[in-house]
Amino acid sequence: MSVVSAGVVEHTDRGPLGRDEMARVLAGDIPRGAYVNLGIGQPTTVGDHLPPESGVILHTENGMLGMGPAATGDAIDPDLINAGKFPVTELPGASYFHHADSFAMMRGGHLDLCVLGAYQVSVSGDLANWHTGEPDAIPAVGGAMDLAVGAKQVFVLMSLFTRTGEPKLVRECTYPLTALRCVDRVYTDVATFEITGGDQVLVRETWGMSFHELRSRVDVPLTAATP
Amino acid sequence: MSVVSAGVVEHTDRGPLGRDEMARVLAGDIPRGAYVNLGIGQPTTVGDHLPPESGVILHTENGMLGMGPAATGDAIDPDLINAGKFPVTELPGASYFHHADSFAMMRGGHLDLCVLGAYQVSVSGDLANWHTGEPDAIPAVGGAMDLAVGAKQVFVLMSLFTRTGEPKLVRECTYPLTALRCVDRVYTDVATFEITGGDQVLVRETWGMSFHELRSRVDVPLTAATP
Amino acid sequence: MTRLCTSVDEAVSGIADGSTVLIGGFGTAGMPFDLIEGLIRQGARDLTVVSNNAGNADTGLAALLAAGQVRKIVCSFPRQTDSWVFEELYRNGKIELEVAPQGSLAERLRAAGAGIGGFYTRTGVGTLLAEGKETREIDGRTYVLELPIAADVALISAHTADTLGNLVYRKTARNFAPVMATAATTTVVQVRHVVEPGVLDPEAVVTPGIYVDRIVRVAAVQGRAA
Amino acid sequence: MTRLCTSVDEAVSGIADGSTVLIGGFGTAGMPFDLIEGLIRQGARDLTVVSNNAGNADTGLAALLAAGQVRKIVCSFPRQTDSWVFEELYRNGKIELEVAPQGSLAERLRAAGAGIGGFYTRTGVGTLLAEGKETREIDGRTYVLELPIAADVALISAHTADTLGNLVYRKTARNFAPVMATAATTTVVQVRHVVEPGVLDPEAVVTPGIYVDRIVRVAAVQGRAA
Repeated sequence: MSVVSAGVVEHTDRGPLGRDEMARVLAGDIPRGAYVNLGIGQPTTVGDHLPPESGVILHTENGMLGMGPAATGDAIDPDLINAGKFPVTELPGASYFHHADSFAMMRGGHLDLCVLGAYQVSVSGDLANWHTGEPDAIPAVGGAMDLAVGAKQVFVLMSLFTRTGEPKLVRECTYPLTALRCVDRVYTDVATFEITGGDQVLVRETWGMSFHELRSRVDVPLTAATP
Repeated sequence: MSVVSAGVVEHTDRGPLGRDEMARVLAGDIPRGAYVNLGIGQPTTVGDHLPPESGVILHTENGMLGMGPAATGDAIDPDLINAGKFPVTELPGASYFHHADSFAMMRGGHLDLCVLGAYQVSVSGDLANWHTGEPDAIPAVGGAMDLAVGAKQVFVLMSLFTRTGEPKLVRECTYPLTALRCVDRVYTDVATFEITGGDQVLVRETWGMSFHELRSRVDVPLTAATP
Repeated sequence: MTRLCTSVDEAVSGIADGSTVLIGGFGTAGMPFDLIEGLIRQGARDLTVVSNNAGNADTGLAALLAAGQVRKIVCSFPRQTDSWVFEELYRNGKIELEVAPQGSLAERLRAAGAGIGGFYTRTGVGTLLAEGKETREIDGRTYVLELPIAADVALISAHTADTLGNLVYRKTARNFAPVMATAATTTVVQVRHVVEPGVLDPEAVVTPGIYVDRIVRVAAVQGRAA
Repeated sequence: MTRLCTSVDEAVSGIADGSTVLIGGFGTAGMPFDLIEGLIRQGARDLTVVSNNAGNADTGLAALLAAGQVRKIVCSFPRQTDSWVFEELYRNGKIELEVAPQGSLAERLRAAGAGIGGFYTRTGVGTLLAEGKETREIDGRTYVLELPIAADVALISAHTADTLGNLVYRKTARNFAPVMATAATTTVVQVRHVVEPGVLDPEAVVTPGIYVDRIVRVAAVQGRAA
């Protein structure tokens, strides 16, 4: 099923990953027992692929460690929500704290990992994920900038191409930046990338596309991961 | 018993105040319900003159509001001490917090009042109370600088003269400073002073000394309080 | 000293036109709905409001915006699907917006409460939100200088207060309230329960009474955070 | 991830010569006596110790100083009547001393834990302790710039931990421990009790487990804080 070519694991016998599969691939790379913040939107779905035995402890920036799955039915409590404002649950060993303490935790480099969505990621790991830059867009940053500079590792979860086919992995971000040189890995529907800080991006795995095809569709120097 | 001269209440028919009386006079000027920090040493004794009905709530910088009187006998708990490291008690409505929160409270201007000892106080309210300036003295500041800049009002409690008769109310401090322009009132054994920020110090009351005698013994321009 | 008020109107009395008002809550969790309704009745205008969001649906902060009492809002995330009141005012040029990273917002409030004149943070470096702000290299990293946000009034919500003003919160409804309580000249709190001193565990008090000026007890409303 | 150690020696293992070590406690309240004894056995030398005081009598921090393992101490109040061990070392030029205002010490530790590159405080302005430090006018007031104190190791004491590392303290023994826990690469905690996750009230956890690397349970000693 998998073809190894130039060091990249290529899954060319199948199509690109669906949203749920992308989340599962990323979840599989989260170390056991890590403290993790999942950004709002698609990154939140990564939590569905983290079983209790992973020991992963979820942080939500609105003041909680030990967040559990989404709340349903009678378990819905308006005082217990995640950063996306959806009702969630509390796991044994949870703790609550106020916003300054919560962001001190983020900004102080204590989270092992955060997962964020993105409009664009650059070769050097610059992230653009908060503002389309359109003149009439209402700017809204939330905790994205704090997470991007604060977490020990930043994983981006996004489709590799826009609806109009433009790659979102770029030489230089054209959207307004969230933070400089902060992204470590990019998980997309067609490939997983590692940002090394050099002038090349490492490709670890592809889905429904060969390394060579990927190279032709992305205007960024790509290197194959050494197997 | 009291003679009013030039606006100052003069108690010349008796001697200077004892240490306990000084503490009582100061305690009488603490507003009902105030949040107060009493410095280590003599200022701590002010607490003995604050009955429960005063509603005064004591702060200790090692992390507590609602500190009660000294603990004795079985009530002594090594986990419950004041800033001078003596065992104390807890009153109903007390709360505990860590050192950064405790000093944020002090430095953020939330305490109504602190009472500090002093080596010297200047006309403009400069305070020197942490360091004798002697070359072989071990410097030790504790929370004095934080209290002096942070509390809404700073009351100093001290004898007016050193053992060798030098006045401790001075034009300019010669001891190393704790903070600039921070003292509001000075309670001594022979007089109570108000620092107004001008080039004169106001005398409110004297004990065992007339206003005129006081003037002759202190090298600082003194004005009588208007009655 | 903390005063226990007998009505919401008493609790919000005296808020002046032109005040800076901190409003607790993250979305609707911890939003002080009753105090905001009181502020609408009280009528102070030309307000600068600091709150994480810019109102949801038509109640709470959104209703205050709709009442035309707010000149400017400082927040981190005004673009929620149900922030239509804000969006219309903003698009019509009827409200000023200052966006701040959520962590800088929280830390700037803490700084005001803690006597910090300013602090250096890495958040925002190299972005639009650091434009015009001073930057500085410390230990080989670039930081941006952020200044405190002090306010005239904080309107917050807590779960239980004792009569000395000590507060405890409930779950993620705690959010901004404890830092806002420290950053305002007058802190007004709506609570679900009021108890005598000594009932709350001194180890578990989150906001000590020194930060609380007025308390008012409000009834629980179904499906709405206290 | 938090590791529950089976001995004090395991808990303090690997501390390198030349490390900066934060030691909790205010006087003896909250002082991690067992961990300090472990550090003496472990033998790391040339340490920089950050602690509010410079040791009391002949045990705890004083014993570590007497063992000659400390090159420099950063503290606010080294001059207690029973700080004779420190005093003798200091007078003989065998230890360096940096005195910091207690609030600046606490805030500098918090800054290290919170990713703050530096902050402006009014404490110390115009005094010996601000000499050589940058000052700045903000809003008409003078402030001094203070920098974070980050450390390799924190040795602290708490009352109860759960196995995820969540901590609660007891009364004024809390003092510096929560901020120190945030400021060190490795935080080691001695506790009186260890419980399963879910036993501690999530609203009352003071130090979340994310800040705690190693826990070791120690026996209560009469007349000595945990």
